[in-house]
Amino acid sequence: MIKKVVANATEALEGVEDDMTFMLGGFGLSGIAENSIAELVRRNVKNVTCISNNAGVDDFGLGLLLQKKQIKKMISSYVGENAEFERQMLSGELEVDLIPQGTLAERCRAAQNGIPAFYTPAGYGTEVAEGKEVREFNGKPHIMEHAFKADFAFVKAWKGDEAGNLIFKGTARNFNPNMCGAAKITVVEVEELVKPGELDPNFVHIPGIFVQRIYQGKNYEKRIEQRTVRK
Amino acid sequence: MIKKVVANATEALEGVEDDMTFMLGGFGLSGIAENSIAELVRRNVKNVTCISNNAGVDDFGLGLLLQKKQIKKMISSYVGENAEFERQMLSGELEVDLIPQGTLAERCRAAQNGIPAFYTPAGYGTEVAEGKEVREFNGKPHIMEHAFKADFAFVKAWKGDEAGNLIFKGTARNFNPNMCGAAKITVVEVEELVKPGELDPNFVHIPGIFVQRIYQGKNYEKRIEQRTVRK
Amino acid sequence: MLDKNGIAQRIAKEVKDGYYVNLGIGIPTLVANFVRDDIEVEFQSENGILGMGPFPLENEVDPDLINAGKQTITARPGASFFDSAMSFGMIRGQHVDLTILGAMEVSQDGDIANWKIPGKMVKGMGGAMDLVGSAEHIIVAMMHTNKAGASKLLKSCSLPLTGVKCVTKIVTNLAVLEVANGKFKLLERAPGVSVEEIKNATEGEMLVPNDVPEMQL
Amino acid sequence: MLDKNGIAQRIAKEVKDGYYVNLGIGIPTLVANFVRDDIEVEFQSENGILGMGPFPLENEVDPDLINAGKQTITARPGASFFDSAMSFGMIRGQHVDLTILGAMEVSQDGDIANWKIPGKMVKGMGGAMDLVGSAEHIIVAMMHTNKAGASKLLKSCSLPLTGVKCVTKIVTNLAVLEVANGKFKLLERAPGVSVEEIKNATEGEMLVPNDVPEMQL
Repeated sequence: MIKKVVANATEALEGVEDDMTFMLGGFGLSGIAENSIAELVRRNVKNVTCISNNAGVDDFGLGLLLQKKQIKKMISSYVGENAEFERQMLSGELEVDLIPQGTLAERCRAAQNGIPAFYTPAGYGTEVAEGKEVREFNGKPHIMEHAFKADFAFVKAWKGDEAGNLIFKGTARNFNPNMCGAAKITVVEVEELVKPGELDPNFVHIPGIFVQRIYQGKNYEKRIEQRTVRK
Repeated sequence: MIKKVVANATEALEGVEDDMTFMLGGFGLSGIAENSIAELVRRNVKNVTCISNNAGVDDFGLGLLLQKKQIKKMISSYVGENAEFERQMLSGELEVDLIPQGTLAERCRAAQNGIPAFYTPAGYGTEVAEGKEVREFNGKPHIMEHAFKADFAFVKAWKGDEAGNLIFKGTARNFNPNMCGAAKITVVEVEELVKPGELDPNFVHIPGIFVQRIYQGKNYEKRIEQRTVRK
Repeated sequence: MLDKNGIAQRIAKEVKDGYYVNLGIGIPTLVANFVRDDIEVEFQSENGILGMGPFPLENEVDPDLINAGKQTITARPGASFFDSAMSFGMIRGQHVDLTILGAMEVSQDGDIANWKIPGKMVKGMGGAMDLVGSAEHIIVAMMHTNKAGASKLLKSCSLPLTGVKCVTKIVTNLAVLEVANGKFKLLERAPGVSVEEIKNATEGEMLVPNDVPEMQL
Repeated sequence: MLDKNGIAQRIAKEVKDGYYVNLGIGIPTLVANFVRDDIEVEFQSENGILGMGPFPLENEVDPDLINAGKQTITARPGASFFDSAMSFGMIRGQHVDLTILGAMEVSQDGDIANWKIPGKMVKGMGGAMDLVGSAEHIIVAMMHTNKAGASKLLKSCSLPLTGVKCVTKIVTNLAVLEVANGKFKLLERAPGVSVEEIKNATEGEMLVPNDVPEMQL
């Protein structure tokens, strides 16, 4: 089995540098790569571009990098829970590229699968379509979107084995599987790292071929944004 | 839970007509919709177009429809195990569109996911690219391919629940998941039909939303093409 | 005049047996509470669940199980989880039957704006552009006028668009309207609301049939 | 001169530690038997398995577990199954490190033909066009000449192409050659085979270094 296991976040982020482009899994604070994000803060890499559906909250997730002004540009679909984000964006300190959520997911998936470009109806007739090729299919206008290019993908899975095979849990899955193999190097942190053969090959969500480095994460906070309960 | 269960293949194929286009899952004889194919033979629908990676063997799988001259056109990637197929093709009785296997899979997946067209490097510079748009991405030529359009998809899964959720087994998975929801009506036969709640929602391969009709298949032969063993 | 729950209750009547439904954040989320018990409906949340159930009991709360509004939820029997690419495949591929979402503005052509106020507020479009760009049946749930009293049903939207010519129906605190041939067609009045009041609150062109029934909840 | 197993044995030396490898039908399939035990290699079969193991024991045979040649196989610990779209995502996305496949013809530009003889034989390209269209490292395994004795290493292919300018290396019963600047560069001779014999069996332009070592198996 091909060696992918690294000891910790520090080893996993070897080679991370200023000015790079990162992909980060997660929807809101669910399924985010908590350990890798903490290591990005610790390394204090600057001027980075982050492809992530959300931007965390003020004091958690990608909000931690925003606080330290490490991020040059965000490529996201929804950033509504973060006051510091809004301040940096409106003041012009932060470049922001807002794109439809499905387009974001599909551009990751395209990068993973070697599809350089595809057509989608999402965003036609809006700001999102500006400067993009429009083409009609089945009598309906579509816009051309490109696969993302990124240096690192930071992914959080539930379980993984030493061959890099991954299983995600519930809605913490979200963008994580689509980002595996979509960057030059995919770094995965898992809640539970097991031996090859312990995961049923029929129920692996992401095969190890899409993963370059895997490590056992620790101290997961898994913060809940909207705790809603019924009686 | 939305009603999708039908009693048998006859009920499941309600609405199937001459001149329609079908998608059929399976790789070789593995994971083919044995019951639905038998019903297509019984109904004797004529002049149909079949999108299927292979064309079965002379006396099994799609070979059964070929024998009865029910097929007007095949869209496949590999048809090398079928003498009757080769005869009909070389004599001009059968139209054949041979396309790369990955392009076939991706055109199904595109139809399922509402992507009307995408670019792939597969087939550039070959017969496959004739008449298609060529465009360079990252310095490399790609050709534009379109989503398939089909009337029915005939899929075989291992287990399914009454909500249409599906689980496939081993390499019998192949094209089956990619064809679910890629045609107007997706008909699935399963080896084991269970109640909703019996499949772990985290390990469903295809959510029920992609499935219109589901039934319990019977008498699976699961013929093996190349029985290879070690001592 | 309806409150938010009333709007949700009226929209719930549009939900048919066998529908897969995507509910946006805000009023749309409330619709689930009013769907009839005797029909089968599945709710999709675009962050990756089909078969969404009610909020969890205190001891069922799971941070790995939330909806698109980041609220903790439960999964019904027959539910499934999936990644974001597949989730938007369901939406883009028109497998979702009905989309209900909020709006800041709707135009008489069916354009919708709900993601940005230039220079002031930019939350992002989330999945809204994918939803309105693909769905065949889109209902907007919103107040008829904004906090300043200005109409949200306009000749043309002033804010950056989320989608063009896509809204099919609008349910507000005052009325039910349909987008038809470049006009708002008035279908129903909210209880106790007159046609005149609706006219006054609607900036866009409105088609008013002779008889406009009061809505039944 | 090598037999089919000899060709496979020589190609196995090209397989490096940590590689994901796709093996075509025929001679390439034999390569798995010769890969060193002390390196870690995973075999992908494009019908939907990564971590393919050896043929099954008689009592392990499972019709739901086959390779791209439709042969019954086994799965190694750490294996995974997936659908065809994902399988070709691995290939198209260049996650597979090495592709080994057979050919009917190869040109000195690296073009390959292996799927069709017009009017005579049409088996189809299967996954070959995806593989050669995307892989960065493609080794062709074939006999140097066809059954009629004609060279299969040509100035330009006469049969319909599978891919253009994609083959990086060729291992035949006579030699190991590299495609370099529009020529076949002779790298190694098969045991007991002279440069002259290789020249005679090669129709395309061949670059012959002063010293061409005999291959080590």
